[in-house]
Amino acid sequence: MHMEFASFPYLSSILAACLLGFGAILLIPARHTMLIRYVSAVFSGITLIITLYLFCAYDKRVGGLQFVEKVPWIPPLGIQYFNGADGFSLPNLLLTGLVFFTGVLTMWRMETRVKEFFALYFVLVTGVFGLFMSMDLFFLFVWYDVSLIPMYLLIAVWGTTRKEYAAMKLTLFLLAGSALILPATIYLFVQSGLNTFDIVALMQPGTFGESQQKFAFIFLYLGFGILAGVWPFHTWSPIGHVAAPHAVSMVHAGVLMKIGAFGILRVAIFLCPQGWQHWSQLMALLAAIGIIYGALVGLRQTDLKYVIGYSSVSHMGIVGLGLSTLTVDGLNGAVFQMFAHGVMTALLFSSVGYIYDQTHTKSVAELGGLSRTMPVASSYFIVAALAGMGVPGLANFWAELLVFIAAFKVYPLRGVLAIAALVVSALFMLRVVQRTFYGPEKEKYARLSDVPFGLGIPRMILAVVLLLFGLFPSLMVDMIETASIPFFNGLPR
Amino acid sequence: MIVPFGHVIVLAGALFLLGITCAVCRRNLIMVVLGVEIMLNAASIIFLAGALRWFSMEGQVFVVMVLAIAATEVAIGLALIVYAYRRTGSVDPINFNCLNEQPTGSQLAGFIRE
Amino acid sequence: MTLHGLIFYLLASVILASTGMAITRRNLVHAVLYLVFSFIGSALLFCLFGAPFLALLQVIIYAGAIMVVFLFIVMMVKPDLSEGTVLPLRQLLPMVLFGFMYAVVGVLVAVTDPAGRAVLETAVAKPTEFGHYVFARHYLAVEIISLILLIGLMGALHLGREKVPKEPEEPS
Amino acid sequence: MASCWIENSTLLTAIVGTWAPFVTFVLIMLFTRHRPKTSAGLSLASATVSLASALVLLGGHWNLQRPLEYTGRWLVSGDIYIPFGYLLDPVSLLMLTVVAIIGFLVQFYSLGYMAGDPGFSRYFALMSLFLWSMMCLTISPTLFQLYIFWELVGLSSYFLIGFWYEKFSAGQAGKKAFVMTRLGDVAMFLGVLLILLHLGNLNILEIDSPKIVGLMPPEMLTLAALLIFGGIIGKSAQFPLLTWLPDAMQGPSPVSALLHSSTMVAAGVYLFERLFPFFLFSSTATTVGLAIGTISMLLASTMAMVSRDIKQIWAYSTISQLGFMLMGLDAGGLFAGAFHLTTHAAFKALLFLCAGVFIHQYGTNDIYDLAAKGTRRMRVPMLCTIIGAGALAGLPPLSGFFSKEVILAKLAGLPNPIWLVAALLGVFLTAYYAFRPIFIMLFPPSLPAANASNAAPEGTRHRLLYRIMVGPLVILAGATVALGFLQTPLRNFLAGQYTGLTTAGGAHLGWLPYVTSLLATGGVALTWWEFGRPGARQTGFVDGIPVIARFFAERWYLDRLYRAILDHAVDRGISAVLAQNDTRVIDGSIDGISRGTVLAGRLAALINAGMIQYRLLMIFAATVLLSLYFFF
Repeated sequence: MHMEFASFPYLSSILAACLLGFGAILLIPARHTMLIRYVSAVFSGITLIITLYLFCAYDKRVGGLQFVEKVPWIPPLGIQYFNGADGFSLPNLLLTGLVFFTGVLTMWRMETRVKEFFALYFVLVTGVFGLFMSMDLFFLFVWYDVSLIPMYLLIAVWGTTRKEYAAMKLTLFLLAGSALILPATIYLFVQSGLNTFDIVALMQPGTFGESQQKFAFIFLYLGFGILAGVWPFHTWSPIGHVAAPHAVSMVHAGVLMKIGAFGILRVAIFLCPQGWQHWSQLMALLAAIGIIYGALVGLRQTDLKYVIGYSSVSHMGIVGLGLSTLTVDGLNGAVFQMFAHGVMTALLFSSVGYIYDQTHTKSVAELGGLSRTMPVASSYFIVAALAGMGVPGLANFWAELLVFIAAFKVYPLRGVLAIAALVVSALFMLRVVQRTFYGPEKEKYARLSDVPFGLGIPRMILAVVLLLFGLFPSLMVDMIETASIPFFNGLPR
Repeated sequence: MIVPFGHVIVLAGALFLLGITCAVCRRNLIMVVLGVEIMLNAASIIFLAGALRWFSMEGQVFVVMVLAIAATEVAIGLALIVYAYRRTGSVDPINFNCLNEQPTGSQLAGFIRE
Repeated sequence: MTLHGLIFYLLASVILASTGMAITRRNLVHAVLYLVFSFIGSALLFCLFGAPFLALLQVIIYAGAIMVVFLFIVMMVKPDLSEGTVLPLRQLLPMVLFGFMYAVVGVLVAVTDPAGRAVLETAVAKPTEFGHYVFARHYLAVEIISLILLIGLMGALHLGREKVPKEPEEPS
Repeated sequence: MASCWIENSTLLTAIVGTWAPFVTFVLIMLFTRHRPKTSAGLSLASATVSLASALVLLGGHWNLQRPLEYTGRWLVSGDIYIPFGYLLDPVSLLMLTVVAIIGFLVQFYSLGYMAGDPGFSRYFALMSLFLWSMMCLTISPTLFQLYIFWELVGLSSYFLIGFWYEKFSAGQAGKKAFVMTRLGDVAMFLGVLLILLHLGNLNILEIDSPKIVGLMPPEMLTLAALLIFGGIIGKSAQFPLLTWLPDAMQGPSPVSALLHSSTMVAAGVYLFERLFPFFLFSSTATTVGLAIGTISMLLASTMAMVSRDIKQIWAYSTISQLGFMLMGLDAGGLFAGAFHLTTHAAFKALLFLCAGVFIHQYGTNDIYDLAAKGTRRMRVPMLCTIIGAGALAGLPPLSGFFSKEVILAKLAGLPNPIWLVAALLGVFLTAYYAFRPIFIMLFPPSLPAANASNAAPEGTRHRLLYRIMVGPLVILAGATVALGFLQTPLRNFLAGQYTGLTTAGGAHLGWLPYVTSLLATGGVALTWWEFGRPGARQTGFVDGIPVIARFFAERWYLDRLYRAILDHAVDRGISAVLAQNDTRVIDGSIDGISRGTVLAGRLAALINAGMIQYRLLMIFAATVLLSLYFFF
């Protein structure tokens, strides 16, 4: 029984902040809604600050796992409370912090069951944070399920369109995913013979034979892939996006889908690299189909949130394509895309949230001419839409660029198809922008007010982040490289 | 020198079969309990024959217990029947299925069409 | 065939016949009376198998007490005697199917089991010996049985209370 | 770069000149949205800085021997290295100067044109954004950087076309422009990736060097060249992606002058100049380019012959002239293309700005309406229009004549005479359509009441705005006249580019200038006969055949075709099918699975019907089966 702390337990303090916030919200009587909001904002702000600090404090020259915390929990089963951050998880932690904080601010004006909402929201985010920092397979799985359950309640209680159906569908899909992951996890645990769930120990080359890796990989890929919106298991996500309240949509599209991709990376690819090589053709195929498919279906949608939902399917396809290329660039691009897409969709949903609160509709056909009434809200949406189209100067461009280069090298045909989808994605994003914000001002929306400064803060943060990483992509890519290059060098050739 | 042990087994088995037929087929709760009694009786017979076959008293001890169990079972079972009869006025077991949410045929058809 | 054998087959046919009659009677009183015959027959069989004490118990408890309780209940609930078919087909058919399988298995086991070929010898367990045996070796079981009887008593008392729940009648 | 960029005066100038507009953009968007005057001041100041730095760079490197290149690390990922930097050589310096000059003039002009518009600040912010991205595009040392800014100019074009977003058609036009150029950009991106795959980096100087022939198999090189040419087609509105440009005229006139005639659409031609040796390595690519340039030139000319919208006429002429430049370049004349680009930038900006003055004054785009309202009384803009149209038509003393001449000489040097014939036909048509609006406006059938008040703008403020607008016109008109005589110095200046390259010199045919000027004059004369002479019916010969006129006016039905493809094949075809697939097949099957699960549960529940006897029977059956299992 020995514990290992590299330094102050920053990672645990993130979780602690979430749980303290949760506890504090539970203790406040439900009628003090304003107090609850402030408490939520403060605690989520703390997590954002810590993640930001970690992102900056990570020593890129040393690389590897840093801020390690290791406490044995159930020694007979080799289960440890083992947290660590590396170049793959830090962008995602930062993303979670950003989306968490901005999500709280986005829901500032929500009035129904405020206390319960924020309490569940904190539980949800705790699970997400835990998953991104956990280096123990068992804990990873537990965090995965912790983040799924509140989702059901959040959608079913606070949602809008067909919420019960969407909530049930989402939960069933994700539980199906976890039903695939759990056996694979146990299989790996048993087959390794090391009696440990420690990912670092399990990922040593030679732990698993090739056939074992192939077997386990496909389970893990499909299980996490459902969460990552891999075609054809994506249909839960647009419906879920539409039904969920705005902040939950933000977390849902911004972070939760990343959990899937991150799980593929952290568990499936780390533990079964040979399985990865074996199945990469399939991954690339599904990803390429998803990219085109999502864009084309998005073209037909008439609900703002559905449009974003399908664009998410398309963009997550890019992540999948990057992961499938078996190259450093592909991994860099994929992780960068996770981050960029998370920020981008959060911004989109946040803007749509404001628009919906004002106009009480999400139908593209009913909206129109909003640029005149609410120029600031519109411009945030437009910035995010541009990022979604892969316009240079915003973070998504670089991620897509890296992925496309890598894909084009490895899978020329699928790469070309995926790149061609850029046209379609531009078409449908611009179509939405055109119909919603341009055109003559509509009478019924003439008296709506624009975003006040305070409510604009979350969107401003997200837009600035997009622009920052768009202008200085190496801030992010250098970080990811500290993890991706050693990972590749460690692979058996 | 009575009979081969196998013949007793056949007898007890036949009795048991009759008992279970009674318990399963008769649409009357009292007859169901009656069937159970018959089955217990069959068990007693085979116990006793076994005791004789292996010259061991254990079988006989078991028969005592079977008797006791049968008595208890009858007491509670019949009390239950009386209770049920008071509530519903019937002793037909088909009427005691209100825990089962049995869909009707039309509900099922509607579900399939959905 | 010895005399004992003859007695056995006689008793067996009486038991089976009266039980068969009992389970097919529409009138419950008749059924119970036939069953009394069956139980008395098995009490005699117990005697034949050398357990006079148990035969007595059988007569007193089974044929005497339990069957009388049945009769009481039959009188109390005044069951509807026109219950339709005595043995409805939808229950009887699967029963016959499995019963047949059961019979086949049973006969095969009885025939093939070498233990079944051993012929039973006559012997008697005197009540005194039996009592000694029970209380020396199985006192715990006796206690447990008494507890069970107690519980049965309490259960029957509880169920038999006059208080009828006030909820609306279940649809029947 | 970081080591000594501040000490290197050239680099410092370049950085300051290119990034000043970006700083302006950010400042305006963040702080001065509600202070239009400050915004305009900032924007104009940054344009001045850019202009000064461009001129300094051009002057300082007039005798440049070899290209100056400065790069710094922007992004490194795996084996992808993306630098950011500056490449200064004659081609880029010339383009930089053109961009800076026209950008400055147009911004100055916009002070008058856009005065009082609610989106004044936004306008200048977007103009600065455009200027920044265009200048960075111009001096890109790598294809990556070029591609990035290529996209960004497309973005600013999108915003500026849809500047008056409340007009639904403006937004539509912006979308159309963006998507159509995106189509070309995707092709270009693929071409860039193809080069990257073989070369390992995207340094323009390396792509242009002969060693690429050794690194890329010939068919790959052709493919890459064709794909990149696809980007040029999109950006320069060549056939078959030419229909977005006329629609782009929905934007404000200065925007049309700056983006959609002189600089942004010329970026395609510029890219060709940039990769000139690379394209010459593949004869297939140059032939295809020649064909596309020719087709676009003729097609756009026919469209311009029947249009009634003054801005659209100039837009079609832009397409046609860009096609002409591409012809010259594909024929192997770097100077030919670059020179025509420069002169074209001047006279086309002039034409658009003049059109802007008319539109601003009379509020209509229709040439017949303009004529009826009395444009001929606005003397200076009318004169400038005539000068610009003369240059466009290639009338002798004006710059257009000289630059066309160079291209024609190159085309004459080609073995196949068909290109030259097509080009000469183009010259004739150009002269015809260029002077058609002129004569219509000069000689309206009936003038409104003489001395109508709108002849001369009234009020001091109005007069001030008018003067602000007229100022750049005069400068551009001067440039249009003068540029033709700068042919030799420019040729010497550009001779420093691609020194290793030997191209077939254009044949010096003594008769060519005469034929050209004759054709141009003939075109003008025909126009005069149809529109200008007293008593003319003012209908062109094309209008006489309604079928053809309609065909031209409908843009050869290209737009209809694209619309139909988009609507029927994509929107109602593939997308609808896929959306149906999503809801019916995928969702349906999953809903079916869940329903099946519930149904199975119900069916299983049927066995446990709740009747005690069935349970008993089940127990008995299970026991029997178990005994069967155990004993046998």
